[in-house]
Amino acid sequence: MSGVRRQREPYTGGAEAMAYVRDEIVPALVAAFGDGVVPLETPFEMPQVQVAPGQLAAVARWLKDRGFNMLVDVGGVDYLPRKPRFEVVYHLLALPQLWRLRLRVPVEEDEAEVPTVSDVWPSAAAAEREVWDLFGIRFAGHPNLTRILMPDDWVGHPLRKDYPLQGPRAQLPAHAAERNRYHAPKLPGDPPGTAGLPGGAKGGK
Amino acid sequence: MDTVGLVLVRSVILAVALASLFAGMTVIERKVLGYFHLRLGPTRTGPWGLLQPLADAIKAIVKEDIIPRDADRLVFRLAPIISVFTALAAWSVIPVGPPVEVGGVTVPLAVADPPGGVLVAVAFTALSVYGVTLAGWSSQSKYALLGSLRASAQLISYELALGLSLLGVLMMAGSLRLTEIVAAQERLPFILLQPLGFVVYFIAALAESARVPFDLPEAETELVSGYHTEYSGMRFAMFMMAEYIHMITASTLVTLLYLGGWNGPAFLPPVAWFLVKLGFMLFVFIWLRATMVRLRYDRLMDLGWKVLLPLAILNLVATAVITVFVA
Amino acid sequence: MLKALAKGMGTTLRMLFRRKPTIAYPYVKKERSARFRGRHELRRYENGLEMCIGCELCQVACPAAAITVMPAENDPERPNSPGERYAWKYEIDMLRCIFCGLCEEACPTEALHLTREFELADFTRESLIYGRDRLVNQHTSPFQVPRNVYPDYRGWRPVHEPEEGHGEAVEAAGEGAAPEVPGVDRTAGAEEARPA
Amino acid sequence: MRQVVRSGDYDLDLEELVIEGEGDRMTLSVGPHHPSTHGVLRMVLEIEGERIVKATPEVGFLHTGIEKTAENLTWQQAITVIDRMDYLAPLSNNLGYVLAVEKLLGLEVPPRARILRLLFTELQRMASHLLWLGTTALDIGSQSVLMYAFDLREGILDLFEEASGARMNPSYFRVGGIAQDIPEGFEDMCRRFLDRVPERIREIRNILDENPIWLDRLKGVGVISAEDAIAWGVTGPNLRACGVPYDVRKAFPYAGYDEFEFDVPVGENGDCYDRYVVRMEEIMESYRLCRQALARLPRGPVMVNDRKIALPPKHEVRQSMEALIHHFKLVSYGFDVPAGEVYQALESPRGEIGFYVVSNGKNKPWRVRVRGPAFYNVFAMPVMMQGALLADMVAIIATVDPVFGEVDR
Amino acid sequence: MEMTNNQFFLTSVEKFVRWAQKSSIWPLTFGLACCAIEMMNLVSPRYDMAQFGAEVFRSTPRQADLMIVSGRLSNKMVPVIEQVYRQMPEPKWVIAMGACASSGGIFDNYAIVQGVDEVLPVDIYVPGCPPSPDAVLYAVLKLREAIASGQAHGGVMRA
Repeated sequence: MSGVRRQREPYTGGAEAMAYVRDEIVPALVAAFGDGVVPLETPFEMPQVQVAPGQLAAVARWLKDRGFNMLVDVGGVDYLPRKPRFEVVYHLLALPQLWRLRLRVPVEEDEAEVPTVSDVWPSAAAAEREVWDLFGIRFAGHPNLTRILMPDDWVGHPLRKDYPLQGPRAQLPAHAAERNRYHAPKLPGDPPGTAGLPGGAKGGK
Repeated sequence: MDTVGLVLVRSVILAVALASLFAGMTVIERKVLGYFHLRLGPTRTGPWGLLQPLADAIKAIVKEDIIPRDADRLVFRLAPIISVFTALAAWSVIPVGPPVEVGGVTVPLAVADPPGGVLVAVAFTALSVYGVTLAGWSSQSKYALLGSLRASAQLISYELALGLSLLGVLMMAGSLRLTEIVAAQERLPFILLQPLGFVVYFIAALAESARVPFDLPEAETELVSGYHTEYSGMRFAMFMMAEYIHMITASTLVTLLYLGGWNGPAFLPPVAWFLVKLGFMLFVFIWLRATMVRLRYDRLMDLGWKVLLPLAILNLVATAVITVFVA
Repeated sequence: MLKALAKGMGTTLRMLFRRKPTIAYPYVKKERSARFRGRHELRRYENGLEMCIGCELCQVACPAAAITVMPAENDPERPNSPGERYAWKYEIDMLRCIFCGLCEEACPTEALHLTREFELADFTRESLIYGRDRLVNQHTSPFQVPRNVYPDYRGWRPVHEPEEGHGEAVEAAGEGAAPEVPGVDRTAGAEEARPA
Repeated sequence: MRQVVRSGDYDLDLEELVIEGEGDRMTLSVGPHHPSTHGVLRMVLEIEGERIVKATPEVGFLHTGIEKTAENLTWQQAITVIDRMDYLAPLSNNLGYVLAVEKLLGLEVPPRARILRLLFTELQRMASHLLWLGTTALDIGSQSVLMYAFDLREGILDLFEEASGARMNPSYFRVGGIAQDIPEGFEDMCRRFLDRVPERIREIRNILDENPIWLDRLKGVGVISAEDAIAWGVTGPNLRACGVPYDVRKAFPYAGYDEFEFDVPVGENGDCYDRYVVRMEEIMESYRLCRQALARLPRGPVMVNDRKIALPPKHEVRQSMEALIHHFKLVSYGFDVPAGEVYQALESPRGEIGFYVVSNGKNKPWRVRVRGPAFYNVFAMPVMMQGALLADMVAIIATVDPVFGEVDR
Repeated sequence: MEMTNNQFFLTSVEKFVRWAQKSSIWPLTFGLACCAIEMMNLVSPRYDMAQFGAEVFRSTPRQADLMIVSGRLSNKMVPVIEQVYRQMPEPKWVIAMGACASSGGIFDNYAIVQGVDEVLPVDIYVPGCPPSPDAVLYAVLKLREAIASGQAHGGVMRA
């Protein structure tokens, strides 16, 4: 054993830290940015605020300076048919302090664009590419906003709610269904008195 | 008297014996390595899986032979032949036992036993680098190219240490003829007189035959398969054959030069002693493969030039001094 | 450094002589756990009636949509199952199936059961769509449902206490593989299993 | 220098690639089918000789659409796809997802279920780290360690098979508890397995720990500083190897981890060797946790006593009309989950895995966003690869331990 | 696999060659997802495919005989797998291991190819998610028999 190893005291006390964020940091954030930032109710301990897209870059800097040094995640949500349709959700973490904060940035469908935060937290670069790939939300100022998970020549953004689950295959004619017999509807000549639903369809939900 | 006919007969016997030894070696390695790995290795092909190499060989022969579009076709075909030829040729001077009397004729147990036997063997081993280099270069694939570059650099840098550590033995034996070197170890094997030289020689030989932990030229996880990435079927099998014969050659040379060859207590015939020692060396090779991890390329070079070479020179000087003053 | 090397070499050398855990596969097969989720089967009651009543719950529960059930009315003279309906057509696409066991949980009569059979590979996709002919347990099947498949389903009793009361259902399931005895009336257990 | 090299076998480009170099720079595309990329990572490297000048990871070759598929399944069914995301630690995924849904539902699982979940998650962590150890050793050249690690891991898979019926992807945890209680004799089996662990781990460490070549390959290679690691979102053993003692189990305790005693191994240098030692120590911490969990496993139910969530037991379905109706409703429709959104973080073997689950009050999740730790770890790899050698790339990819099912989802 | 109709006259050489081919199936390390882990288990001490001379996992397609497609095949991976398959020399065989490779499995969605046989000729399908290593061994054995009886010709299964 090469004596460099030691069991250091781990960080503990996340719950109190989140209460601190709720009671101290969020009010300070709201005070600093006015109506650009709206605190939302926090049903499950993690504090969350709604940030206007125009303010996001400034809010990100402000939070980074206050100690939120890790951007845990960037994800999109499609709230079709709500308006504004999309939401980009940022989860932040401050490491020694164990603060957590969620930023929710509503995005309109027509101008689906949010400023990038990859210059504040480098980890955002890849995650923002993923949001662009799957939701079609652009990130202004991103150094390399290209598709990341889907092939480069893919059409459409799969995680949008109006994108069919089967993708382009959903429009394919019946020969595909022929091969995947278990997805084919019931055939004529099936016995009378059957009350079953077409195979595979989770009807009635 | 040695006649041309006898030499030819011995050559054929040697070629056949080596080919079967290579085949046997593959299955033995797979089985022994398997046992090291807590598993059994080939068991189903023939009794105890002994026919496995036969199946592998036949399969390789009937396999489609692919030559990449951009490859240099002539060189691409030539490279495995060079490899196998040099590997086999090294054996032309290696004796496996003392000369025997057959029908009144004294027959050496080698194809030839020239006065410069050691040099010939070492030279042919070193020549194998051409096969490897040409294979990587002609494949026109980046992985193969990197693999062959590594191989040639590795072989060249370890050749020096190998040769220098060998000189100690040659000085003590006072001969370049392998039978005489063995004869000089009748009382004490050179491993006891030349421990440092043995260690250097053994590591260098390991590196020369590109075995773990020196298997960089074909480091699977980095270079896919190294220099023979683009080779398939029989040509690939030829590279494997060359590699295994190199391993056998290296073990044989260690046996002959340091372990006393076929010398040993009389309850076993000389050839059996030779085979026992050879088998032990081969086992050590496999054992190392089961234990070691792969060196990094730059460390390999460091080890060759900065550690082994000075040690070999030190060994050489020390041997020279001792030989001069004691004798 | 030499000591470390020797330690490593010694460890591997010891491995050389350790007992090998290898299974000589086609001759010796690994003992599968009682809960192993392998090929499906549709079980029968002791009297030969199928336990499946064609309720299609398995089809709905399957996340991979691998199951197709088409029920039909039972002929009252020669019923196939104790219920009103039976599975006229029952297909499982073994290649779609992910062997998650949700169908087994969904089956209200415990007709569908995942056996311990895992050797299913075949040459065509079509041959791996299992129909009733291969799913309904034939009486020659050696499979016996082990008792601890449902030692306590869903924790309604403290575990590891002697079974009582509702053990009959498990018993009946366990004997589902028993030989078909034609002409025998439905047993009480089968009656009880009718859902409505 | 202008050199024409046919694109390597593993490039996507089928055309000839002309390399124009300043000096001897050439582009080497490693993967997506390459033995050391641990799946389907594609690393586009610019190398000078064997030195890496620039590394660009390219992911997405295993994009499975798990998030979208989960939106089309009921809450309970979605567990099966969540399983198949991080395929080295399906139970960690399971746990994160069910905890998130249980938060939305306001459910409290019975204590036996909670401790069993902890036990299985820790067994899963051991299995995942063992597989990581084996593949890393293989990448660096030791086949034997792969075999020894697999041999030990096999014992964990046996335990999974015994309890859930599947070796991998067991889908064992359910919203509200556990699919089935552990079978009789499982605890003894588990103890027998655990008895073997310290000895086997010690053997493996005998082979590796002081092996000069192993140290040489790992020490000082792939260094990332704590600041960089945090900035790039690195979590898990990779972050702890940099000296940051952040472990979600301690920081934001879930599933009852706060009742258990365990340490968080922390490295110092943030190099490959620290990542190796941290993981090896974590195996032993998981071992401790498993021992404790077994020792204090209470009796009782393993599923909540709520007929709107948990399937009724089979014998009741056969006897009671009410149970049958519940059964049909639960299987065919599932259950509604109150609208809201929740983020559940959890320490998977690779780091903080986060489930951001959005419900619109219906029987299917509206959105399941997964924060894959490996996704962020992969994109921090270029930082570690600055100036490394080609052979170091292998060590770096291996010790970062990406799992592409989780990166690409 | 029993020879149902003995219409083929097998010379002993052919038989010998087929015996060699079936006894020395070298797989390609082509791991995609969950199944890849179980595929690695094939060489692990317990299952030990080496018994059949098939533990020699080659990482270059040039030297492999058998591609075990282990895991889900995404649309983005299709060109890669096609190229790797083309690089394998004849005769070559493909095992579609697991639900995803065989039919898309649970992932009937935009990203996953619904069965690798849309891209490659598949010889044998192994159900399971993932199939346990012995289930794959069963497939390998079945494939061996098909090779020995001359039925398996790289994706075209002849009677």
